[in-house]
Amino acid sequence: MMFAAGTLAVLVSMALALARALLGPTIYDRIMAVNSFGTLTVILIAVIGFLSDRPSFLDISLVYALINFITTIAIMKFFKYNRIGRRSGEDLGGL
Amino acid sequence: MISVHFPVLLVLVPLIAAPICLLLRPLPGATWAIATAASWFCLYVTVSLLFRVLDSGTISYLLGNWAAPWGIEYRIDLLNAFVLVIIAAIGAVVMPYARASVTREVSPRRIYLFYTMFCLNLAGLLGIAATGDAFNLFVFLEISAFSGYTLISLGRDRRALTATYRYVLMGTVGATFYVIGIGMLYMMTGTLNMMDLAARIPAVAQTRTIHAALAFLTVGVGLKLAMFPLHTWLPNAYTFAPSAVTAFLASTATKVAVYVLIRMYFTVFGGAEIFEMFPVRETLMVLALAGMFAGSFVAIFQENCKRMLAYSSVAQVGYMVLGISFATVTGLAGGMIHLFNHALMKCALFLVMGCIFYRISSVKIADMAGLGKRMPLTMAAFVVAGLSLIGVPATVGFVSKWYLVLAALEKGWWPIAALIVASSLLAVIYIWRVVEVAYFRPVPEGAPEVTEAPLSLLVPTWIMVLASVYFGIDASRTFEVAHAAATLLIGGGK
Amino acid sequence: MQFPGLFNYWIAIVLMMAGFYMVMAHGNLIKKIVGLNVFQVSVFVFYISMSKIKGGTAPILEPGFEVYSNPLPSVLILTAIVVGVATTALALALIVRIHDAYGTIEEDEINAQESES
Amino acid sequence: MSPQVTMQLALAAPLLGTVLIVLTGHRPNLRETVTLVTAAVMFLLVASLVPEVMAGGRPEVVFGNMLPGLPIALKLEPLGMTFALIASFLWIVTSIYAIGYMRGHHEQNQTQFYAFFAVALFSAVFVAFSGNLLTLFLAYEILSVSTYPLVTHHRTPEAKRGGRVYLGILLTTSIGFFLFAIVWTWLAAGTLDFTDGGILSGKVSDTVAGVLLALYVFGIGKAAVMPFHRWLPAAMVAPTPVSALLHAVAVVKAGVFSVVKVAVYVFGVDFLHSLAASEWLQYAAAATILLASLVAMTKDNLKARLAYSTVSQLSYIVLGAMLATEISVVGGGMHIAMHAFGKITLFFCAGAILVAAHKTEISQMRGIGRVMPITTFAFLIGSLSIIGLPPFGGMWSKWYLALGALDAGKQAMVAVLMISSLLNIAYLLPIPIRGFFCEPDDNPGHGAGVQEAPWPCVLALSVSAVGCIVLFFFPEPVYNLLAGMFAR
Amino acid sequence: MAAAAIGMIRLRNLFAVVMLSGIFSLSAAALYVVLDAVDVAFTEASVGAGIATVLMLSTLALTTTEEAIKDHRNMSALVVVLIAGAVLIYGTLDMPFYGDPMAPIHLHVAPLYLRDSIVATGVPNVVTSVLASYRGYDTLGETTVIFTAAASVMALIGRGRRKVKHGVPEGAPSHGYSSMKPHPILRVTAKLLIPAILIYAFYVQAHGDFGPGGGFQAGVIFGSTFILYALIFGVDNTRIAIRGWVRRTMMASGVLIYAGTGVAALLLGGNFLDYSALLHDPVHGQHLGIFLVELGVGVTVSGSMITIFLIFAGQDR
Amino acid sequence: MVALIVDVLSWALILGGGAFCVIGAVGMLRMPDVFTRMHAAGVVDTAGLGLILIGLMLQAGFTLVMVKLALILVFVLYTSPMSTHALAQSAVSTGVQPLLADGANNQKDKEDEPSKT
Repeated sequence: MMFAAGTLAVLVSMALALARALLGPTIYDRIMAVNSFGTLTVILIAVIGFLSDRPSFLDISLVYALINFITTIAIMKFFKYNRIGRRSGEDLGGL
Repeated sequence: MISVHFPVLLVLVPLIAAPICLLLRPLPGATWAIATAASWFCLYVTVSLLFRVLDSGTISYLLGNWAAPWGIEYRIDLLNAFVLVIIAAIGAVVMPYARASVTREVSPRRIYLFYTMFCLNLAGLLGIAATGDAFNLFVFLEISAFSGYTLISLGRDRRALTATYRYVLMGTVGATFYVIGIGMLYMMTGTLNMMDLAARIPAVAQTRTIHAALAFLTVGVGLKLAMFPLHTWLPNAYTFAPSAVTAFLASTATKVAVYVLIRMYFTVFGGAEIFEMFPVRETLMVLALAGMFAGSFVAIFQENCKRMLAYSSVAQVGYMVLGISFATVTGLAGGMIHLFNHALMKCALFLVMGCIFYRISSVKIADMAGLGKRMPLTMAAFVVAGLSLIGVPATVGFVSKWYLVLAALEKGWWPIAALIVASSLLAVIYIWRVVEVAYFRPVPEGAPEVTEAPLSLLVPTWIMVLASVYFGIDASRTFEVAHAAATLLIGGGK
Repeated sequence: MQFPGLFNYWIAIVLMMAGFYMVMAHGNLIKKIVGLNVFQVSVFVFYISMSKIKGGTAPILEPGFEVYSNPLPSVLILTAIVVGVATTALALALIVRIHDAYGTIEEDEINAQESES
Repeated sequence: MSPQVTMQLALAAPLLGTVLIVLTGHRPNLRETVTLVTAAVMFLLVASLVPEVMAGGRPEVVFGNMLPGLPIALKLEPLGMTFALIASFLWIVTSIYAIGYMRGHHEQNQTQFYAFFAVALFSAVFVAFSGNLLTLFLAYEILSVSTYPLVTHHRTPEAKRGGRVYLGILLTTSIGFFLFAIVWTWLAAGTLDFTDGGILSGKVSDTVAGVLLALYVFGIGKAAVMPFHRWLPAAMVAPTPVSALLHAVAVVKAGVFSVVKVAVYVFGVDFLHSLAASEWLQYAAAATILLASLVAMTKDNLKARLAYSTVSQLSYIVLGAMLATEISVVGGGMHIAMHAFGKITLFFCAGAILVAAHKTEISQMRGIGRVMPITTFAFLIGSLSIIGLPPFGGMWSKWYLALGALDAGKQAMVAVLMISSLLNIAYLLPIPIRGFFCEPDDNPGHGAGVQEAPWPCVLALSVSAVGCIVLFFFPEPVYNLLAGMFAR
Repeated sequence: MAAAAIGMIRLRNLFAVVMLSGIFSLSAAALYVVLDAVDVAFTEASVGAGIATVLMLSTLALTTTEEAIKDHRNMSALVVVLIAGAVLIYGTLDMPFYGDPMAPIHLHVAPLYLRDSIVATGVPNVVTSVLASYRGYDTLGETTVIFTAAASVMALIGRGRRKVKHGVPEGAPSHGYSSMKPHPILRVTAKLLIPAILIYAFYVQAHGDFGPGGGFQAGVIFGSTFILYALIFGVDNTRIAIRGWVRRTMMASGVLIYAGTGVAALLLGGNFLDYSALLHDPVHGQHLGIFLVELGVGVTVSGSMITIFLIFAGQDR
Repeated sequence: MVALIVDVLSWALILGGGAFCVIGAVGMLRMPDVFTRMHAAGVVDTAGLGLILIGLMLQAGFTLVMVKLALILVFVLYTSPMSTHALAQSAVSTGVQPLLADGANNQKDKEDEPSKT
């Protein structure tokens, strides 16, 4: 029951995050939304695992968290250094 | 003892050869040797399998020793044995050719990758043909497709890239359609094994799901086999790929897709009944005829010889599909014979293109002026193979035409027979354009001195040419196999 | 989370078609690949949907559970996902090459360049 | 030697000759000796088969199956015997002529010329010997393809155009119609063997048989029934020996030979006679005879005129076959022989005039008879033979054809033959007459240096001209041979 | 998911599209969990959301992020899509309902897996046992596909290809995926994290028999460790840490281990991939076989992932 | 008794976490600019995720599951600030200005094209 409530809450949040990702307006909003979405998915899967009595599925959550992190780092690097292909040669300073 | 495992070895050997080739990066020569050895081994294995199947009927090999519907089964009947021999034979002939040709057309740093990919492609194609499991087929379809993409993209012209890209898109969509179709079949039957599917489909044959599955399988495989109007990836891909690749792919990849179509229709869906139930026959026939004419017509107007041959392939695929659409023993046998025959002659023609490219670095028809004098053996090979494409007797092209016309007449559809004949005449026009340029146009001023292609290219080319003449004069053997296989399939594939 | 009847399949189909549309209609090469991804993932969803049994659980045998969903589609889709990512990698590599060679990744611009040459 | 072995040897000889010709290509004298020897050997081999056939023998050779149930087979019968005999004999004559012509005219690629010539002869005799329709078709197509390089020998744009038309029409008709008909026949009759009395009788409805007959007659494009005759004038771009042997003898005769053969051994005379379609095809043949003659009159180029004359004459033979009586078929068969000698003489002369006087147009040939009397005289003999006047061989075949027409109750066809003869006179005789009786032009460009053509040319055309006369006096062997078709 | 998909169609900014495709993939994975396909969810999470997104980003970095504006004349595409969709919907009409335990797929073939696999192989995760043993041959194919893809990427954009035309001029400073030197927090964190992730990868590899996971997922995680390393410490350092020949050997040897296991079974008298022949006790043999092939998958996948990423990331030099 | 307390506690935690998630998400949607939205996103990452995971941990008891949950928690708590930091920094460095009180900034004009600066 409470897992269901938790699931519901997370789903609502995911919908909102998705809305932000779609609305933008800047790239950073989208990145942030994706990041949050990932986190929420982590929670969701964890909760669902409990919901269906198979908590051993947590591995998936763990991988999500990891991958989400890597993705975010990659996005950051992408924006930091390769904004539009390689045409921008200027150094934007340390991250 | 080891021969018990031939069905799997023929896929496994090139599959294992591929990573070894990758590891032997510093020794391109060794990678060539391994790939060649693997392809020759496959030829030996497939031929011995064919004879065994002829002797003692269908061979079943259980991978992992799991019983058929649960594990994956390799099932070699006459049809696959026939197709396997074609693939392996083409592979074995192209490999020795590849050495010189590839050195010239592929960047030296990628040669080891070329052979890796070649082995994978061979393994993939053989795997498609050998397997008795619908999903396993998909996996190997993708192996062959991936390596095929890469092989094509190794061409030096930048258009090879866009051609490959288009091929990737269409090929993947085709494969995905195939997966959807298989999914629907699985959903209704609970099995993926082809024989098991064949046994279980009749019970649910009237459901709409099965109809949709059939549609998706047809479109998916149609994309792979470049059935008109799904052929748009093919011309550029064949034009800009390295010559050895074009020769190999043109004579095997689409053929294997045709095989899959035959297998799906006649084994899985149980043969002739589906042709009565849906407008399958009409659709296939119209598409096949349209492909035959459209392909040939477009071929006539090409300036690039390889491209011309590629369009001709589209047309020739039409013949095979037409043969299938008759759904009679003769028609199917005709389609299968054409599958074999077209493999021989197209391989020969593309090998000739490779020889020409080797010397003059171009395959534009205009650049081939005067080649009849300067590369007499090469051009003679072109003429003979071209005559075969036209369907002159004593060549393989004649034999296939004979059976297709016969099949059409057997059904009493003489207008279709007339169309078959008419479309084959278009081949006269496009082949002869090249011949006239090569023999009648004088060598242009200031053209570089050109001599005959080296023996390592000529010998494989002429092997294919002579094979296409030999099997044109003595067609009984191919016919017997094809006919027996067709009888087997029409009879329900038991 | 239990949809009635065939609803689940229809969702998958709508998604498939969205992806397919992206492949067909868009001129940007990367977007085509994204579309292809969507298309494939939807097919996977379609497969996985059919494996589910009401009241079943994941096919990892454990005491205390009786009904398990069908493991076979999972197996197939695992393979298919791998194929999918391989396609993506290959296609993206191609796009990089195409961009090098043509300076654009728009289909019509490439076609224009090709017809010139 | 058994006849079977002889047949195979006769076929092997020109192929072996081809190889030798290619190998000796750098030494012209040796090469031409090889050609002559090959031709002679082949003729002797073929000739040695005559007694066997006269005695009613039908030697057969079966090679492996090309398609299951369809072997490549040889079978010798009177019609084929006649054709093979003529073709191989005239090859000797033409070879002699060719040596003079090619050297005199300084042609290029002579090795290639002789080599393909031998291949063409091989296929012509292969056609003659063929034992079933499939083999016939095979040989027929080899003949088409192997003569293409000969037609386009000059490699000029005109040669290319001519070659295009030549191969285009021959392949289109043969694959489009002929093959189609063969497959249909195979389906209906279950066999393609040439059998006395035909194989189709009773197997197909009259309508289908009619369609098939039309497919055969028009499909065998080499028979040049209008409207598929265009290739023959187009082929005149070839060097004259090619025109002479191939387009007066081997190729076109292979065509009409095939038509006769189909008529006799596939349909059977009786069945054919009962078909309404044969009557329509008689009209087609008659129309070709007359139209081609009329066209011939308008041509100023000598070879073109001869080509249209050939078109016209070929339809005599088709007509003979379509009349479908024994006597008309024999007449047709004889016309193969008679026309061969007549027309080859005319072509030899045309070539000789070209070599010696460099003239191709009839209007330039005034007074040519004064400087080239032998040639012009031979031309006269050939013309008269074609027209069908005694004492020349051409008379007999027309005679039998007319008899056959009467036999079939087709008086109209007799009239056609008569009118055609008149037209022949109109377009052939003016040439020698002009040559003998008109004053030469006062064109300074020629006249002075002109003399007879090189001696091999003259020899050859004399031999063939004499042949025309000999055949008038001794037609019995040919007649007896051909009558053997219906002996059983 | 539908929203994400439609958003992807509408948006022209490719970067946003890629982001959305990541979201799409994530939600698909969540859905898989709901639908009891945990192994699939695992894979989708690591591949669809992770690797594919990173690769797409790399490509964007190398090309452009904006889609050109053009008038849409896509009616034909729409028609084709609608036809295909209609056929699909038509096909669904006779399908068994979602979740129906009496559907054919639950009655044929699959029950046997659920019943027998534990006895025959001793592996409780049926997906793993089917994957590695019953349909082990498919998985060999799958491994080969990944191998092929990596080799293809090597062939296409591996080092040694021609110099690019549209890049920075020679000698200009390149800032691509060079190291993140100025950023100590990341570096320290990464140094702590990476060993942990590696251990976790081994756990996933070994634990695949009992829970979700297995060679493929482990391979991806292993590979992503190096991707993380490359992101933070620079591609060049990574190339030093794991050299080209090591990567190639990994790619190749995985396939060879897999095929070799099969061949070993074949030499020991069984059929190809018949692990029961490996040891005297068939169940142990199966277990060993499954372990070995999973190892093979893991090795190839990690090698391939690293190779692909490094090639993409190393493009701009 | 203890079990009941643990249950109740974990309920509260999970519900609370769910509430934080929603709050954070609403915040993400409603806040005016990137930086403030980031602030809201932080709520999801820390409070939402943390509370829910702790709640789950209480449910799981001292098992491997709990260890994994703890790992996830540590991991996210570790990485989330990092990525937020990185995000903010790159946003600033590429020229996105925080929305100031006087509203002088015209954020809306820069949709999706910050990179063109």
